[in-house]
Amino acid sequence: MNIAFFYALTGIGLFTLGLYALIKHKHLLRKILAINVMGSGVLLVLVALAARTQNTPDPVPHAMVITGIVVAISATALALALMLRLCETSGRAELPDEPME
Amino acid sequence: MEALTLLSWGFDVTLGGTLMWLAWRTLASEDLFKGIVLFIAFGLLMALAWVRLDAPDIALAEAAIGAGLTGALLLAALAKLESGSKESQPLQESTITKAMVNKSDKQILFRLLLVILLSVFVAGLVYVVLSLPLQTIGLSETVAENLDASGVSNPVTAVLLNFRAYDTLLELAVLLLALLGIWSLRSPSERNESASGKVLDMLTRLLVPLLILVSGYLLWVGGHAPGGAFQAGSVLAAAGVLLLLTGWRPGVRFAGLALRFALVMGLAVFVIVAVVMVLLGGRLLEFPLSFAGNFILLIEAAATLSIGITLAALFFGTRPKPAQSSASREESGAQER
Amino acid sequence: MLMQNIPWLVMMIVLPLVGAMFCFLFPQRVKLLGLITALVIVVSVTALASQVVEQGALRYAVGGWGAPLGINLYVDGLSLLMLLVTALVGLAISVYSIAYFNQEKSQHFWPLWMLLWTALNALFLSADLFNLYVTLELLGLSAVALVALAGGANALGAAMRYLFVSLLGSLFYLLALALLYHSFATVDIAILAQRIEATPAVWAAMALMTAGLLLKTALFPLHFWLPPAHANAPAPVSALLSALVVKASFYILLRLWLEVFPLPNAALVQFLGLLGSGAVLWGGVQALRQTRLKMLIAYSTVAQLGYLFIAFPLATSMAWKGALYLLISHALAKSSMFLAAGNLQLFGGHDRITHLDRVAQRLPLTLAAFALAGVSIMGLPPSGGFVGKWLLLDAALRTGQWWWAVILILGSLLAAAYIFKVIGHAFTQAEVPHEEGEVSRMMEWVAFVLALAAIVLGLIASWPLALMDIGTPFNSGVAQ
Amino acid sequence: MSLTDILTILLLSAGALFFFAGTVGLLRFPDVYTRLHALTKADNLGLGLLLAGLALQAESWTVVARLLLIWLLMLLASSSVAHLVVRTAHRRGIKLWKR
Repeated sequence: MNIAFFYALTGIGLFTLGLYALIKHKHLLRKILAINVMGSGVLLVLVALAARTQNTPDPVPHAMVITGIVVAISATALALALMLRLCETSGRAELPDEPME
Repeated sequence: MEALTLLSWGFDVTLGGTLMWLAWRTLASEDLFKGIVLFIAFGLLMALAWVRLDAPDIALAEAAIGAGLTGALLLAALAKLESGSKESQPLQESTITKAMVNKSDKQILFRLLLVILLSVFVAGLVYVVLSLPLQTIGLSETVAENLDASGVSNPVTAVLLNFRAYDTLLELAVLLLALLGIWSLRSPSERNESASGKVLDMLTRLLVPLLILVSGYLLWVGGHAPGGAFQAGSVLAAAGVLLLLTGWRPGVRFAGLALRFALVMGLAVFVIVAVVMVLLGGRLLEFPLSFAGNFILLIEAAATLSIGITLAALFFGTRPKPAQSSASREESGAQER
Repeated sequence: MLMQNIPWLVMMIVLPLVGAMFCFLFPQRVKLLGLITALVIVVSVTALASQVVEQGALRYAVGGWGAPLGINLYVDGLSLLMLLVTALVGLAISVYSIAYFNQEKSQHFWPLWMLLWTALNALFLSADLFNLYVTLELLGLSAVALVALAGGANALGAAMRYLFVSLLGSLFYLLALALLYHSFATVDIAILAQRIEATPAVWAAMALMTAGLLLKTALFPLHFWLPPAHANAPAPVSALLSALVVKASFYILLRLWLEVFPLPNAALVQFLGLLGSGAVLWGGVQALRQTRLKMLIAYSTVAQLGYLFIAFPLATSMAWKGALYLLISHALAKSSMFLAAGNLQLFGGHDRITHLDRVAQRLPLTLAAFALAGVSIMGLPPSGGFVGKWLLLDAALRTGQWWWAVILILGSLLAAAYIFKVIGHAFTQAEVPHEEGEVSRMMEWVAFVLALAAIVLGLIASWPLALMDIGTPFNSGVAQ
Repeated sequence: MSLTDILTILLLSAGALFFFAGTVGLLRFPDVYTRLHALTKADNLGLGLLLAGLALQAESWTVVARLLLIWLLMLLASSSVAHLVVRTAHRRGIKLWKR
């Protein structure tokens, strides 16, 4: 149970926390925060387990995570712009209530 | 040294615990502004966690992009949200949740079920992660063997810009795509900043040249130490955000094709270099051994500029208003449907 | 000669990317640039097809590094057919969009559409799990931006929900990828297929990845986001989403289940078949209840996706080919249907089914296209849909799982019901009280040609079926 | 444990003490103005001590120069940010705390 596994478990904890908040909250900005926390959690799992190699940690997950961070901010920026536009047109910062199933 | 491992364990446990606690507070805080500020703190602590996991490149990227720029985007969005809702109707988000204080028992049941489901999910994941082998070699040896053929000595930059350069190419497309998506949502409108005081102007005048210098340094150092295009680009974006906050706007000439060209340049240089390699008989994105370092630096330089401008444009939110002269030409071309 | 030594694999990705950049740089001439790019892509797909038919499956190491370190591109019969259908539908949608969008909307539509095309081509060619993650993100974000292009409150709401679903699916996919990478130190599909064994990490990764991809493919219980997104998007975008975007995540799931996760697991496979049949029945019933034409077609997509998952419990190579055939003919027929619906909505100003008869008489070609596409969706004999369903039926009876055959037939009946509900309005006479929006002949002909292609697909069945065998993607699958 | 190590430990702990004082100030003081006062004062000084302690361990003079640059930047940034926060608070009409 060395440092790699500890941070991997923290990552799983963050992922689940974010998932719970994503489902629970109705306000869009909170959902976007939840998605970001989940993203950080997954990336933490990816890099934490890379620390199990002996001397230098495995650089491939590090490159993947940098790509992941840039993808995360692109998605967040688009989500925020979409949310603002939705607020202007529908006046509410929440998803329109569930359409007829 | 028993004391040292105890100390380092203490540090890890507090850092991990604080990360979880901060994330929970961020997501559960009743006031949105507090949530966002806590989220920025969470981003900075994540950067600390990356340093602890021997990943300085990611720590740089996380601090600059994850905490800094994402925080700026969130705060700007919150400001627009509140100013928007004040005019239409005072949508006080917190009052709505208080009004639902007597939640129906269906909702409590739903929450309980969700918690149980998630705890089973966590238990499964924890068991799975702990079942992974304690020691692995991963790809670090294969990367080390091919490192000198990659033209750079920093393994992460080697993976990012040579071994898996194709991923980075697509990722630059994702960044450009986000900006295109945002620009398609809204017609260009003049965003008027509140009058920035002399102190902010002075701070910007001092910091922006320094930020540009640091960005160039990060770009150059990326070859042999933690740094690289994305970290340098995000520092450049910070300078852009600061400038935008003081009410600076790109000049008339620069708002049209020149801006679009600067945004696309990172991706364009990447594709041109890749295709030139194919025409010279090699494979896509295969750099010749002797020039690999120079090609990577060329691509990184163009990418840094494009990433910096794209991230600043993401913060700005809409297309800059093209000057009247060019706008009338564009509008005249449009045949209204 | 020249045609052969150009790596058409690479051109498939570079061309749409360069097209997107040009469309973004020169908004005044965006329609011309977009059309040129579409044509050039179709030419390069045919060149790639001839190359693959001649040399068999191709593996291409990007950057020259080879599998564990670098990224491999791989094209075999399965991905070639997906590329061909993407090119065909893409060309039709490009031609349709020239007449559909005004100049201001076109400046946004074309760069996004070209980036989406890049994502599709890159996804069908990639043989690397993390590369698939990046293409999935590129695909999801561009699809969301295109849905939001319609601008109305419900379009933006649908786009927002679609974005959250897409991001959630990608995060599950990434978590599964982390588990797989840290178990076998590679993300390349071919190497993973050799090293895979049934450790708990692999089971968890399989479950997570399947869940993430099912969310993005909108299979029955997770389909809630698809109807509003596909119905409220502009017509060419909804055609795009139903025909191609939803199929891309199904393609990844198929690729993974055939090569990476071939562990014999009857329970999970039966469960997928169950979900598929649920989708077929629920989608059909919901489509019948819809009052808006585009919602009806969107629920029809939910139903048709169910058929594809019925191939999992059958799992013979004939069943897989039937599912792929169904997928291709659905892509052609459904895109034609959405384009026809777009014409009707543009002409009549609304898409309420009850008032369709006023519009139907004025646009005979569009309604003919809708009817022809309906023939393929129902699976009547001459169409490609029939060939796909026939192969599935044959596999179901041959493996003795007759209950899937019952589901297939029930689904076809439901499909017939909701198609005739719409076509019925062509025969009732009604005057035209409102002034008509003008619908250009080109738009009607594009819808008609696509529907015709879906029918012709049924007549030339031998050629695509032969194409599917290149690189034998199917018999290494979960064949019991 | 050479002299520089002892000095470093002393400086680091002093720095930590100032950070602690700043945090206590943040929690204890009644309004935004006094809190900012506590934070900018204590944290800047704390950081200065911290960096001095680290400078002793630095291998080359360029590292010391970089540490100094970090401190100057921190001073510049925290003071102007404090000014901006106070200006906005004042504009929003938050009154000064009176006993």
